[in-house]
Amino acid sequence: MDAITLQILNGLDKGSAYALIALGLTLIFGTLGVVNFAHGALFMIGAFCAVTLNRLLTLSHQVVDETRTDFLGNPLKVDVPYMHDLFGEVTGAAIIDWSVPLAILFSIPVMIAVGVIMERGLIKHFYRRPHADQILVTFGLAIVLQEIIKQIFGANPIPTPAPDAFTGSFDFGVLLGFDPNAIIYPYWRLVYFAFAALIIGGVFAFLQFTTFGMVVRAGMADRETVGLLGINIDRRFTIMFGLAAAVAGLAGVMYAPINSPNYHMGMDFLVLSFVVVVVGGMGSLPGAVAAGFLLGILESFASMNEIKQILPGIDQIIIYLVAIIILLTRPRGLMGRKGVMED
Amino acid sequence: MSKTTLTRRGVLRTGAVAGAGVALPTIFTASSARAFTNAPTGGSVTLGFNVPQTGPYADEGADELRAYELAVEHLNGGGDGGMLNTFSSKALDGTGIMGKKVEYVTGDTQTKSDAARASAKSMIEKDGAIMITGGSSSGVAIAVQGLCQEAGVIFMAGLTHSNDTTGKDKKANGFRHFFNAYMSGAALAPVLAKMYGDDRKAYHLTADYTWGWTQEESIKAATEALGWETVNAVKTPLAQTDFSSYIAPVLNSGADVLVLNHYGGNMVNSLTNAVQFGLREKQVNGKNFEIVVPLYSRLMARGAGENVKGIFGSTNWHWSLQDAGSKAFVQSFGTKYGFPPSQAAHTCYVQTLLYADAVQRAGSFDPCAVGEALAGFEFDGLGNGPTLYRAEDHQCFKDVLVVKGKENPTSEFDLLEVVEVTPRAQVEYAPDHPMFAGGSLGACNPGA
Amino acid sequence: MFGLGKKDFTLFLIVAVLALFAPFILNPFPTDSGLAQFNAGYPDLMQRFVIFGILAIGFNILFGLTGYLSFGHAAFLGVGSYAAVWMFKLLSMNVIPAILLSMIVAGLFAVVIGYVSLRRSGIYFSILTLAFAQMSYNLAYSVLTPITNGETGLQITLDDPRVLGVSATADGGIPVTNLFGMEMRSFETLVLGPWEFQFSVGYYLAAIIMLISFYVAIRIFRSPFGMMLRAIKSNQNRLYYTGLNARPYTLAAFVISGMYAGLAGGLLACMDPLAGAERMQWTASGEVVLMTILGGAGTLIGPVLGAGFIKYFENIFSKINDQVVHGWVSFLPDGLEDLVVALIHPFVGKGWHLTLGLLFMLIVIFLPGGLVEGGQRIARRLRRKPAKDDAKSASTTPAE
Amino acid sequence: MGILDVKDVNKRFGGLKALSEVNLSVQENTVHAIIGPNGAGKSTLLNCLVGKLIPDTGSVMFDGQSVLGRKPFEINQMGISRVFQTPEIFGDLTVMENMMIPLFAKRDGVFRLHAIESVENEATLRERAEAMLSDVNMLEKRNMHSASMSRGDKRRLEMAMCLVQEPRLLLLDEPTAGMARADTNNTIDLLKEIKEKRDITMCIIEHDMHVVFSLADRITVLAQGTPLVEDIPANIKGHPKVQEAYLGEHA
Repeated sequence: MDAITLQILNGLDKGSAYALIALGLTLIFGTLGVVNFAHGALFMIGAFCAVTLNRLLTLSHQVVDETRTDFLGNPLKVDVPYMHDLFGEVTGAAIIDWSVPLAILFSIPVMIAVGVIMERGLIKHFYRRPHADQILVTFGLAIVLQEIIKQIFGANPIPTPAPDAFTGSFDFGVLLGFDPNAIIYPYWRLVYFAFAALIIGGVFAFLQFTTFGMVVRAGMADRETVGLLGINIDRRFTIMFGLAAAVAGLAGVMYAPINSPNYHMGMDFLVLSFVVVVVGGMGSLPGAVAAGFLLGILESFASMNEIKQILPGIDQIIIYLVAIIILLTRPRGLMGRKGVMED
Repeated sequence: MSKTTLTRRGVLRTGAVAGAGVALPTIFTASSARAFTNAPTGGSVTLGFNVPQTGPYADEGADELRAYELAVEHLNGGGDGGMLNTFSSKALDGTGIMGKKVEYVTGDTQTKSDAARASAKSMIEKDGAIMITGGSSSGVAIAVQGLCQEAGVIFMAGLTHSNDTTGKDKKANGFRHFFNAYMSGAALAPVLAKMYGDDRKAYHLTADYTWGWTQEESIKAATEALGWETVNAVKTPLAQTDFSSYIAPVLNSGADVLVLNHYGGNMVNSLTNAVQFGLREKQVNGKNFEIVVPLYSRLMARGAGENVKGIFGSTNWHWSLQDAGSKAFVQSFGTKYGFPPSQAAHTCYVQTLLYADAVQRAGSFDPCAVGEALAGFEFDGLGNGPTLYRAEDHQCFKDVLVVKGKENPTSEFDLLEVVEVTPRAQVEYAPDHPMFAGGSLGACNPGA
Repeated sequence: MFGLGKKDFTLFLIVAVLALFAPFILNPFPTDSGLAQFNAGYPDLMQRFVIFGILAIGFNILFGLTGYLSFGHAAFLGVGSYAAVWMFKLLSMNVIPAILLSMIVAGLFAVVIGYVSLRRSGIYFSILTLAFAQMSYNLAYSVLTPITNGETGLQITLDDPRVLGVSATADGGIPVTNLFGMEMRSFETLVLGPWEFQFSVGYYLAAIIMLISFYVAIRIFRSPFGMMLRAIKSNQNRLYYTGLNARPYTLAAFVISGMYAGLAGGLLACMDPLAGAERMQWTASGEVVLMTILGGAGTLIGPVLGAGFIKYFENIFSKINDQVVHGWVSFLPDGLEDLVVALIHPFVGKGWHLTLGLLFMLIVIFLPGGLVEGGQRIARRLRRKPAKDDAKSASTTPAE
Repeated sequence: MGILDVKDVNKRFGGLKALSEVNLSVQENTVHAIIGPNGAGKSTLLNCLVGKLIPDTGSVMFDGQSVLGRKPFEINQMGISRVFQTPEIFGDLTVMENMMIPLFAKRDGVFRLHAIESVENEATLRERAEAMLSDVNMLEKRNMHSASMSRGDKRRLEMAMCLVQEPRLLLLDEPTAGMARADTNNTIDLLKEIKEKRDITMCIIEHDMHVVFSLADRITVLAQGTPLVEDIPANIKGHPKVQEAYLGEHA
């Protein structure tokens, strides 16, 4: 029982990452009708926002320490971050320690700007082009973005730890009445889950309760009619693209402490998030979220030993297997609408 | 088109000429066939450096390439000569190889067997490379080794740790300087037993592909021989990025040691996840819970950041070694590039020197002659102490380093400290050891 | 001629001439010149051009005609390769049985995957094919290792049975793939002044098979069957009410296209007897899609051009390192030389992905309809004719 | 017994009764119109005839065989062709290609793998297609890209595609819906011409009474999913129930 609870927790956590990426992907698809293969790259750029801020905060000057030597036998040069000079060693270290949460603030404007530039500069010209062209151009863009990151930051993963206050784990099982040590869960993953829930809730509330959101939803349902009403839907769609980019970016920022960011993490998530979106139903926001959590949880269950012993290799294929079963039983995914991307 | 000369560089056997006669016009007359593929003609000789330049191992590949460039510089008499000065064999004199200037071509393996072979083929067919070297994974090494055997050139493996490279997939034209999973186990197990006791219960997480399996098998055998019990061994998909669902159940399994048979990005993520789940702060069976990473790479350890502190593993070489060879290499590499070399860089540099030396001693670029010169070659001064290139399987036998993550690193390169240098005798095994059985070197292939 | 219309015959003839003289055409630069780096006329790359050409031609029969975008086509390439290597291991090193088996196995695989996936259309179909291919890849890399040899890829070894051949050659080596004694890897070099041209048996076998595949593809495009496939893309509803069942047509197209992929996979194994699991990964499937769109989906020659384009960058640009760049610009003063090298550096060698990505974007932005469209534009400009709209609308546009 | 017999057909969508107790018989070589106000169930009835919908109860017999449970393409192969409300043609194909497809369907059945033969060599079929095109005055447009034609031409093309199959029953779903008066008249003329030139049975679903009175031999008036009257046009015009049904709609 505790093993199952543990895997549900893991699943919710994986699911939140899938859901956040899929949410933006389906939002862009639903509003703009664009199949965005560069969405994974936005997630990756988000994670590198955290890395960048960390790098900025740790900008250092070098102080020579005569007592120690470096690998060539010369006196060791020790890096001293300017933050320590500015705010003193304790406060400076604390600011650096909190670089990931601070990166949330840093990433929002950056990601919105990236999103808006992408939309205005490139995607806009592809609204009326075939999906095949959209795939080609966004795939090309994804490669370019990740190669730029690779040229700047290298190919290796870059450790980006969470603040000390959130490292480590706590005994979640005791809260639920299990034995001590039965369910140990890292703080940061709980933070991630809560954060994801907050963002998802925020996006839904925004679309549900603001006029802006209502127009966008109407546009998702029937773009031409809304256009006929004389509302400048294009400008709103640009903003939506920025928003979707910000959601993907925030998902990336917060993901950085879970897995050290590397330049190809976007591609790793891209295929999965497409599967999530399609399983949820193209263009359906609740579908994307539901499918994200569903696949996350099923993936976690499939990695349990007890299950792998019966079905070797099931964890390798579970997501795809579930996708096939769902698409064969429900033609348009969990909550897809008729006629979307079926021609 | 005033003058038409005709040479043969191709790999064309008489049988093929007869068979292909229909397809080939008569201007192709058989001239004096040379004895081997891509025999160097002019004043230079071309080596092929096949390293990952894209994909997750690109940084490791870049470091390998730096080492190759350095080796070429030294062979051609440039720089400070590096390990040429400490190498026990004095055949090389800084005038290239057999008086021919060393040139090189590079290619991208993409860490994919297919792409690596395409890239190697292009270097052999287009650029006339006489030797191929490099690589950052065992799958690629074995695939390229197979290709070189067929094409009739020498393959000097780069970073490849699987037992199979010099085990069931060994080839007469292929040579490995790097250590292997068996050696990791043999070196690591006694240290682990000493540090953590001999009644530990281990839980393995293993990357689900051939290298992972051979390492799991090796470590299991070595630790069980010293009294450890293996509670469970779970395979994880290669493409996995979040290992939480594999790590979470470890605490309740009764195990008190977690062995991560992962490399590269897998290792960074699984180790990071394991530390996040607080495994190292727990007590199980009245002992501190411990994590072991049998194959360490400094480049990868960087990706895991703080999490590597105090974690044991093994490595082929480390820049902090204080023997003359290592110091010379670190000196020239560090001076040229500004940071210390990785173990991948070291093995690639050494392989290049060993190849050049073998050619010089054999007095020929003929792969069979070079192979003979390498087989059974005893040498020293290249950073690992006295070393033997065993004739039976073309595996180098040398000391193995047991390392652990450093608690107080002085720089971003200073992540590991050497705990023990396991002597060569302790990691040796018979060529027909069951973990290496099933293949044969076959005959050397000069290509024509 | 040969059952082709005049235009098609001309196209076929051009392709045939290009294929047969490729060793000359692809090696325009003298061997010792700095530009020799850009020569592509060596056997391995030429083989890859035509083999991936076959793959893209086959893919285009499905995607270009019916509009069904398969994102799992690499799986058929992979099983084709595995089938061929197994044939080399078990039967003999002759390529004929290997090629035949690779087509049959890929065809059967396509029947199963197609039967299930074609129950859905649009992106749902794409994701179904992607899911099947990824499952094949993941399993081939791990639990199916006994069949696929996982990470390393399936290789031939000295102790394979090879019932109709020999396990090892007389001198202890592994036998070589051949066509009744003609070894695939053997080649002849012709030296003309500073130029060197290589003629490879393997390349010519692959090129001839590519020409046959191309010919068959033209016939399919011009056949009633091909017309039905275009009708499916255009209006499936009308097709149903015209008394035609789209499903067997799409399934047939899927299987034919799968067999093309299997053939390509089999040929890859014939040229180099190793079948790696990465051949089945989604990125490999994506590459086929990119080749087709890049060249021009729905056009006859486009996919072949697209395949050549991508493979050229993969194999040529990835090999340009700083040393080579320095060689090109060594005539410049030192400071300027370093600057130029620094500017070129990000786009070559390990940066070849960046160049490829940029080119994808540029082509799709400025040449909608791919390279073929670009060629047509240039041709029109040369003829100084104003671009006509009907010419554009008459050509088959890519699927939505 | 007509060529098409609809007996006691009922169809519900959830709580909504779309068709109730529909009985209808279309006689061979007549033009039978089904008219009714919006929401009368005309389209539902048509969809039951062509296999898109299956009635909850009742039977639909075509030439003595039930069409129920058959797919649209099987029903077409039985001899029923359909013209859609908005012309459904193969927009990416040329006019001639549009014509060839129904001919292939007629000759080769629902599927045939004729992958190596050339369309160019099908001389007989081409002649028939050209003859049909000249019948509808479109021969000169045969190489045109069909998507770029006017709506009227598309309508003609669609009819030609149906007629070239020589169907035993041609179903027309509001063939003039959304058309300007001139186009409507052209279509009426076209249909009249077809009716005169060929022995053909037509069943027209129409909202516009003007269209049907000039064409139909018999008219069924449908209201709220059930047939009100069936008679010759002359008797329909002044029928009180019809007035009521239509006025009711306008009120």
